Amino acid sequence: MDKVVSAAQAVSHIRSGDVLLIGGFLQWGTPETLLKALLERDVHDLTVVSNDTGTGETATICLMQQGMVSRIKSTYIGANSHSGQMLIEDPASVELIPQGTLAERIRAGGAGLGGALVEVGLGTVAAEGKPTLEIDGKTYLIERPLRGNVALIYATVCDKAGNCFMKGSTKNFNVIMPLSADIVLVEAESIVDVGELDSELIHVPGVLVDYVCQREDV
Amino acid sequence: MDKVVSAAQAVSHIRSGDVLLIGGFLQWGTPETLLKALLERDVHDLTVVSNDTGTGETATICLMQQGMVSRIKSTYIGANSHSGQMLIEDPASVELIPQGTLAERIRAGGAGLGGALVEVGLGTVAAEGKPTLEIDGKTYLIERPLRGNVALIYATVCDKAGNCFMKGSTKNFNVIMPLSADIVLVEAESIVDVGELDSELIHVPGVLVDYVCQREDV
Amino acid sequence: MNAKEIIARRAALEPSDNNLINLGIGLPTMIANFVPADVEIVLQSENGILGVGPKPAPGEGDWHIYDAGGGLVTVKPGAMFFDSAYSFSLIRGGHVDITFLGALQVDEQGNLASWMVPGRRVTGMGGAMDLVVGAKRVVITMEHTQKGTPKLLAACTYPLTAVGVVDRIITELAVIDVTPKGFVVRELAEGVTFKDVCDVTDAPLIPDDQILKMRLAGVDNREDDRC
Amino acid sequence: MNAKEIIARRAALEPSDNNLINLGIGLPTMIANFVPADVEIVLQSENGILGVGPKPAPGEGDWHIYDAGGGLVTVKPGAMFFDSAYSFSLIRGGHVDITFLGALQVDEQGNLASWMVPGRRVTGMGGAMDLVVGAKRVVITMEHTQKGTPKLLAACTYPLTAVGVVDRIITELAVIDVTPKGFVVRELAEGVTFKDVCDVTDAPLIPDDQILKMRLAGVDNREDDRC
Repeated sequence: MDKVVSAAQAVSHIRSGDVLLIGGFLQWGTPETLLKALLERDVHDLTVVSNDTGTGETATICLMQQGMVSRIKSTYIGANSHSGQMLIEDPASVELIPQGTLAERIRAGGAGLGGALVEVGLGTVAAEGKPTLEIDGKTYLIERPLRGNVALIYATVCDKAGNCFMKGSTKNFNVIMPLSADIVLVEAESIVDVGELDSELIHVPGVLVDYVCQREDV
Repeated sequence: MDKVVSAAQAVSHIRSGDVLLIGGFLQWGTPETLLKALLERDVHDLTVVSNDTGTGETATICLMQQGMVSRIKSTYIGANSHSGQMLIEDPASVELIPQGTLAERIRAGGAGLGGALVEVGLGTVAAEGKPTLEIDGKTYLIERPLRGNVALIYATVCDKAGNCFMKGSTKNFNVIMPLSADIVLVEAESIVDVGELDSELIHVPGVLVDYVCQREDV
Repeated sequence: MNAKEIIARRAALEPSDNNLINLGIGLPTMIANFVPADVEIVLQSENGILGVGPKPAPGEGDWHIYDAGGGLVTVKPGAMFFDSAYSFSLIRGGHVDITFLGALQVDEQGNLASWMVPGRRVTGMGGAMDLVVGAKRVVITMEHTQKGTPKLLAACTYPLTAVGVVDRIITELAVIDVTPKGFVVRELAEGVTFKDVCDVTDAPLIPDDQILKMRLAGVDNREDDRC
Repeated sequence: MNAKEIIARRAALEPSDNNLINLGIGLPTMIANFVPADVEIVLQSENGILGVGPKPAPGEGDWHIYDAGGGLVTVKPGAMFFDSAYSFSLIRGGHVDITFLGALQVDEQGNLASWMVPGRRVTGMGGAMDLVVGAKRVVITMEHTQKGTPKLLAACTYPLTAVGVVDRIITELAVIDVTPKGFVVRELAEGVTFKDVCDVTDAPLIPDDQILKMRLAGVDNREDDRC
């Protein structure tokens, strides 16, 4: 099954109002080609879920500058000035989440779990309004699962069936988000035939991936 | 830091009353050399946590036959006649757990989570006596974290610092248990120098591993 | 054709192209042999493989690569290996399209009893509870009776594997769906009447508006398919 | 030697052999340079590396390998890469022996404020809340005051990063532990008196029974180490 399409075809599955899970960490391992293709679409009211909404050099900020993004769920927005601006203008539009909790909420959403029980954030603003649970005398926050309509994922190598390898520290959220989105779009530096990728190096199985496109030079 | 010792030295860290996390799935990828060394120790009242307590051909059953094991936490014991016998003679000594729940409880124990929220087992004997939690109108079991005093782990290749590679389907519980035990013992088919194992093929980091021994032919 | 082969050939028509499938031990493992050539499926083995292939030739195979039954297997190109936590993330998370498994009893609420006969030796649920709760679709493949004793009931009497999870039951006699109204008979095997099925079922059966003749993979189904 | 180097050289004496260490952005990254040669530490970067090595030479490096600050790094032999869920399993699960990070305020209950100054631009907590709750030992490395304004307080006034997590504070003036009784001064930097530290601290300080002279990695500490 060949899942290879153009970046424009891949992002044609994104609709206004969608929650987008976007892989990457700061300026590295973000799906730049998919994001740039999305800039050409007439969609709005998107929610961006990502570690940091990228930096001034990555494309998520362009989506924001075009007014396509209404909400952010992220751990750190210090490198994206537009995210900071959104937080000032409309604090309710930005949810800041401890990094491990964001990872665990996304994992829970993809793994059929009812949520994650964490101590992280107790006694801080990150706990405000959240239910807690007492277990063996310890208090835990009940953190809700987080899923997306579409995941935008970077891969170093991807085969035509969607099996992905993420090199080095580009694994970050790129490896966990494909479990937690209805539609998964992958951009790969290198697209190979099925069987060329060593089974021991596959981080995301093709069964989770819907469309694959070639990453352009960035 | 060289962590290589003999199997006898490795298992010398096991004490009576310990909870042992034992990797493997049926007759494959179980730490046979460590278990056989443990047979020479004078310890008792052990709790065995493993997917299936092995088969008639693997060594966990020998621990049982020597009267060293008091309790079992497992998903399936149909291939180990002694486990079945324990269940008949003392039902309270055997806890049967759905396989995904066992994996998630062990993961929670190693990942600092308060437990796992699962729907699996609701309405069955697996839910008896367990607290539940309602989230968004759905009911979840609150499954407790599960940790061990010592983990006994199989690796295909391990370097002298304890970094492990598990080939093919030997990953099973071998990859997740090292996070969840105070002391981690690894037996490896092949022990190599640090740096010989490709960073992309390391499934368990050496920082989690205390002792490494050579696997004997089985 | 014996009962098991009829069941496996009918079940082989369930998957759609690119489906992720989990096959229980026993009869369900036969299904892979009959899936039509134009339907590509990916087989999961819950001990840690996506992309299970055929068994190796006798004396061959790599003992690091085996399935959840403990048998050595090969893998197809593009196969992936993973640990038990990831495996059950796939299973619980709804990523398995169909799980096929046998049963001791199924009732009209879709309750399933498949892991424990009271008074007999208990072996544990393994991954069955996770699979039937997590998979998008649960298809039970089993002989219609246990040596004449009905297995389709108004209410299960054995300890449950899960509550309200069964979508479809395929036996050598019929294809039966669990619906909000109860058991609905969709297809009947060659030469089997609706009354034949009722006689060996301990629950009300509802005939579908148009009961079809049971189709079988690899068998010519072109003749009139109404019963 | 400037304040930052004093702090980094003292902090470098904290790790034991084979410790897993996480270094926050800024001053803490300097610590790795001063760890004694006979102490082997493994550096974690929470974006997905165990075994971080030095920065690559300018113009070299592989952009697939970078740290949590976004800077390219090299890795040591035996390094491992992983995803964010595994990274924070290590962090929350108590597998990180020491996390070193800066702070805006620390109080005598061990409360930490490090991520948000009210009225100033908010950037988010990143992985800091997870690190200070999960690590076995939390060591704050910071200048003793913010341009003269005390940062060690009876009670933090800024929004907290976590409650009751700080074990030790290392400043250019002193090494101070958080104990059930409050702040205890363990070591004083060369030429610094207990009163000097009290003057720039907005909380009661308890002198240790035997205050030592602050030791510094890579500096001869053999002379009398009582203050």
